[in-house]
Amino acid sequence: MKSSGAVQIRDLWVDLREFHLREIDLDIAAGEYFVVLGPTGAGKTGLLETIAGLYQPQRGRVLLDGEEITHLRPERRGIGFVYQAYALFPHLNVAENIAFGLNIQRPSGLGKLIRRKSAQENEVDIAEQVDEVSRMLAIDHLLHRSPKTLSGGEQQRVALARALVIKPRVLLLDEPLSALDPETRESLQRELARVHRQLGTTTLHVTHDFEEAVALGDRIAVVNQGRIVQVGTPEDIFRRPASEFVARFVGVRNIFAGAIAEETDENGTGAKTFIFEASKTVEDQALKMAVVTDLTGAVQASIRPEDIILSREPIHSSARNCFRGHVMEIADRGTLIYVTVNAPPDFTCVITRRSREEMRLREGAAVHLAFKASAVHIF
Amino acid sequence: MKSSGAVQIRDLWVDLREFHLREIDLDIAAGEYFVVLGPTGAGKTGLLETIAGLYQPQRGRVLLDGEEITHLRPERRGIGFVYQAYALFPHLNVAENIAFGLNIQRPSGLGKLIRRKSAQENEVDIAEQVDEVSRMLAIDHLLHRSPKTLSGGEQQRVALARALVIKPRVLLLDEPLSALDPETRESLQRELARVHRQLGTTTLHVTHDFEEAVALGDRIAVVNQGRIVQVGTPEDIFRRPASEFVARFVGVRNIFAGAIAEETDENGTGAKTFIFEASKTVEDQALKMAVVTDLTGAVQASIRPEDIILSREPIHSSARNCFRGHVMEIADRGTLIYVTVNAPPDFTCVITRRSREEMRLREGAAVHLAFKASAVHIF
Amino acid sequence: MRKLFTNRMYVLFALLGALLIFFVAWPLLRTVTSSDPTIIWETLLEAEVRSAILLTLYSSALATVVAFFFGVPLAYLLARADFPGKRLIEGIVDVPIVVPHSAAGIALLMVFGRRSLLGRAFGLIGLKFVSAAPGIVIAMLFVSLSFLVDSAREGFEAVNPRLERVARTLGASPWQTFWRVSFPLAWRSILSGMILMWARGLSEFGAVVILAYHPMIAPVLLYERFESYGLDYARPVATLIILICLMTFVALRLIAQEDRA
Amino acid sequence: MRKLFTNRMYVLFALLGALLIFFVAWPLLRTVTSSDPTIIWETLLEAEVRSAILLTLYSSALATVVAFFFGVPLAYLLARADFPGKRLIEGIVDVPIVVPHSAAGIALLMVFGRRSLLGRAFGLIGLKFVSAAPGIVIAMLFVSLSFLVDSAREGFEAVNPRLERVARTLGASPWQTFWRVSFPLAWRSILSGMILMWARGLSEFGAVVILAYHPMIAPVLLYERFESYGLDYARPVATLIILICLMTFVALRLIAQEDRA
Repeated sequence: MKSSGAVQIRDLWVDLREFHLREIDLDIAAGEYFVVLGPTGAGKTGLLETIAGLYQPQRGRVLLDGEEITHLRPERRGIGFVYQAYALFPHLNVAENIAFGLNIQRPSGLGKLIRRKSAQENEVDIAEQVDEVSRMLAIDHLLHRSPKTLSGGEQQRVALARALVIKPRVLLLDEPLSALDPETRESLQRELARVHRQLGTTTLHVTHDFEEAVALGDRIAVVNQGRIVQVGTPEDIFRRPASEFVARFVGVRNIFAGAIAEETDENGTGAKTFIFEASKTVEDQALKMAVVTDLTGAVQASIRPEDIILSREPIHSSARNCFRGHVMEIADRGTLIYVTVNAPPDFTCVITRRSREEMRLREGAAVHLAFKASAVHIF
Repeated sequence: MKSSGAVQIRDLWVDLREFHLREIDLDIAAGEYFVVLGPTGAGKTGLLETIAGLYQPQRGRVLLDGEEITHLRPERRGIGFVYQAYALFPHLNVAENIAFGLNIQRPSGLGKLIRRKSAQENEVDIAEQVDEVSRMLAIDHLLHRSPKTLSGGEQQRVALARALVIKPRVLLLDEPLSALDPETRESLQRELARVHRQLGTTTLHVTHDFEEAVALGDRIAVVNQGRIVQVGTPEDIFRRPASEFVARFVGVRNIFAGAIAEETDENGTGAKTFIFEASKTVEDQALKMAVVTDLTGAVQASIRPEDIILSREPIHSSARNCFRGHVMEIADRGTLIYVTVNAPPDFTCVITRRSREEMRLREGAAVHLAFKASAVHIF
Repeated sequence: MRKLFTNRMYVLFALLGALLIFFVAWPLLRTVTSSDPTIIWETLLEAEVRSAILLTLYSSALATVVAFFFGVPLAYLLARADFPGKRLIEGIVDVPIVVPHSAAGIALLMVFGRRSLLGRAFGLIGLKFVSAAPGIVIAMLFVSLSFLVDSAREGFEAVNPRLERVARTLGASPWQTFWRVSFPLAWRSILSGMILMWARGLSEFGAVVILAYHPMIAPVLLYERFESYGLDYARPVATLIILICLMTFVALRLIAQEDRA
Repeated sequence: MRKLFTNRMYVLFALLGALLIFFVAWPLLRTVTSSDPTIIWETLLEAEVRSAILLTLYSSALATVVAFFFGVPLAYLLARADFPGKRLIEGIVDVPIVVPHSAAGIALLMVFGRRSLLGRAFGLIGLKFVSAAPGIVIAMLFVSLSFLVDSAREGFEAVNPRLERVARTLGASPWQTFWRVSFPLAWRSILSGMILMWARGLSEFGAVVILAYHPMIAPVLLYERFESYGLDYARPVATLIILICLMTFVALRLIAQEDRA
């Protein structure tokens, strides 16, 4: 049941009332799980629909295994599509929904009458394929139900089965988890990973949820306002966002403007220092931190909240950057607690509920911050 | 501008097509920020609408400052209402929306003609009040805009201003943050807390989001299927859920069935031990853990994931419960990472991305777990 | 969507649909274009034609006003309230659309006729229906009120009930809530229902011809001329009537269009 | 909601609305109940009445079938496609509702009459419209096709376009997508549009009376009897027609109701 194709997109431009895509270039390897991440309204659904052939691009080409399919009709592409809101056929039961693509490919009408026997064999064959895919997705007990009697998670499994049963070369998932409640989302997310491991179908998954992208994607492309702004592994995107937009979108809270200065320490080895722009007014006391970077000049620096160690006592550790400050705000998020510390620049750190209790942290308390030079991302 | 009333609800029953409320008893103090937490469809909106007088209960009473208002018409109650989807009047601009309640109370028609001068004064007065509340909510630059041109967060601020300007004795908020994107949600959540601090209006806030409830509520009532299942401070609910439903709803992952046994240690002091039900089959090796409780017999135990310390090395600490196990699954959620460890019972722990890297945690790795006896909640 | 178009099914559908459009548009265009403008002008100057047209416009407007007072409250109830027999009431509102208008005329004649109870009661205050303007109004009201009630009901249904509930919590009585929230928000639908009803009233023939042949409204005049003098004499009147109807119809469309925007 | 009811505004609205309902229901009830069942039975046995009723049912059914073939494709295009002039086409579809039916009859006579181009062309293949059954079908088609097209268009609009797109990605051609997805899902709306159109065709009088007075359809027969013999002779025919229309109407409602459930 292995079947997967490589997708290449070359300089794609699409203009439609609801969205615009600009200069899209993507290379998705056969068998890859590729996630397109971006805010709502960034044109992500439109990108998938263009790849499926439901929209024609103004410019550019779409290639599947090196073969141009830009102007091929959607029904000839062999691309599976799953929409956010399931889009099951309400007049068909679950089994008929799943078998839809197989029934279409079967000779119908006159052809059916002439080759009556082969048509019967065909039907048995279809039933077997429906059975197989529905067992894989654990929906074989629902086959005779009507879609509208199913829960959201079950409906999405049926939609997935319907797309998979035609053995698509590429599977397009348009925010497949967004309409589900958190618990179902988590279980279906695991299912998606398992199905991809099992079948190895090239998958293009679109989402606005960063955690989902990190959990599933081999690689991630971040899109904003119809353009791709960064492509990389989850680690790349998370650690080394290419722009402030990406940094904010993936949840980096500490973003500072400043400049890089080179210093030579007592041992004679050169080290780079980041000078906070905000501190420039206090000339003699320019606030700075040690960083690791190749960049120079005016840059931006970011530190992930969980990379900052927070303590009531001064910290003596290998961490190169230590600051002292006061707790400005404590934001309780249940399991996690976000603490804003004014050093003077405001750093946001994240601690667990337990740590908070152990430290007896209150607003106004004096605290120490520490983080490694390598934890600072310069861009 | 202080005005707040105490709300008492006595044995309230409401039966409607969409929801049912059963035996609701609540005491909300004047000036309290009270959160009603429960899953979608638990009848939370219906509870608010009943308090506002939009539905009549089948049974029971609603009291405001000790005075019965069960059968008072909604327009006489002085209760402000904010719906999840804003419900702004689309035919009025922002200023007119906010002034709606004030204009209603103004003499109209004939009364207006007779007392022309006082009506003019009245209008100036209304404009001042609208100004004041819109400055407080930072929407004074939007007063001449039409609601449909505003963002979700701005619309919700207008809805809040409209409810506050009539100086309600009680403010009812029906999932006021659920329709917003995460960033706006956070900022409006802070705003709600600030406004409550500033005005001290008794607030009844309904939500399905536990983090929101913890961040805002002085006290929380958890409802399920139309009944109140627990009332308490956020800490109570979080640490000492009264039932498995509450525990699961507030995100406790480690819930175990078992029984309490009393043991006497070498010093002669009695200690309570929890014996896991799952381990009963392995007679000689009954898995147990130290707990602090007054209960005996068959109970359930829960441990919050963040209360478990995870380590590659054996842990020597004051924590009374230590287990050894293997990593079964690592679920990456961006900032947080959930690790399932089989000890044999499956414990779920939460660690930060940084800890994971430092520990070089992989599936299958041997790890040690430790947690305090007091971290185990028995119910 | 535009590109989905370039398939053969759409071309076939467009051909079939075009035939139907042509079938509607051609007779109307043909009638309007084949009449000499000077003859139409002369026709318009005839006292009989003018008074028939004015009577038609006026009677239909009166029927619409009556329907507004009774129909808008009914529409609001149908949109908001839940009561036993609601389905039946909804059915009764729509019945006039399917009852043949000549049969409707007979039914009205039985109730409002000279010898009927109501006819005699109204006769005492000097109001007679048969062969009189009030009869025309009654007939128009009967056959066209469904349009106003249905349109107003859709308008009220489109108003989020939560807006009304919020208004109540802000201190508005049910009456204030209706006038300050529900009615203004449903107003466009009500207005377009009124125009549609008025246009439908203008075009009524079957019920009026039975209840009040005289005084003559325009459609009856047209029929009279056709019967007495033939097609060529009826044509200018037909052209005039079609033009008036098309104009009101365009106005209706423009209002509905603004509504969407 | 139920309790919101107990306010004075709702009581006032209910009173006003009840008057309107009464105005519609009473004449119909009165007509139906005041006729002696034996007379109605005798009327039904008259060959002239029977053939008029059958001709009415049959002609309207034929008009509906014609409108199905041309109108459903048109409705699909209006629901799915975006093209210049779409507003105009939508307007033309609805024009017959507002054109007075006697004027519509004149317009059709001008295009399909004996001396007209089309009339002569069809005459060559032995099809004549004036004073003939085809004329009745044409007249009914003209005045009632709007109902079918509008209802079918609403049906297609309610079908999520994503269902069609998914079908395409599953290998269905546009044609297969239409027959396996769009049409079955819109079928109830189409069916209820067909029944409404048929009922509306049954009730047509004005256009038919001009285009084809003979052979007589039921509403024309009713008018003829009223003109020639007076109310008492027309009443049994009116009762029969009203009963038939009410029955089809109830069927229509039941289908629409199932649709909602």
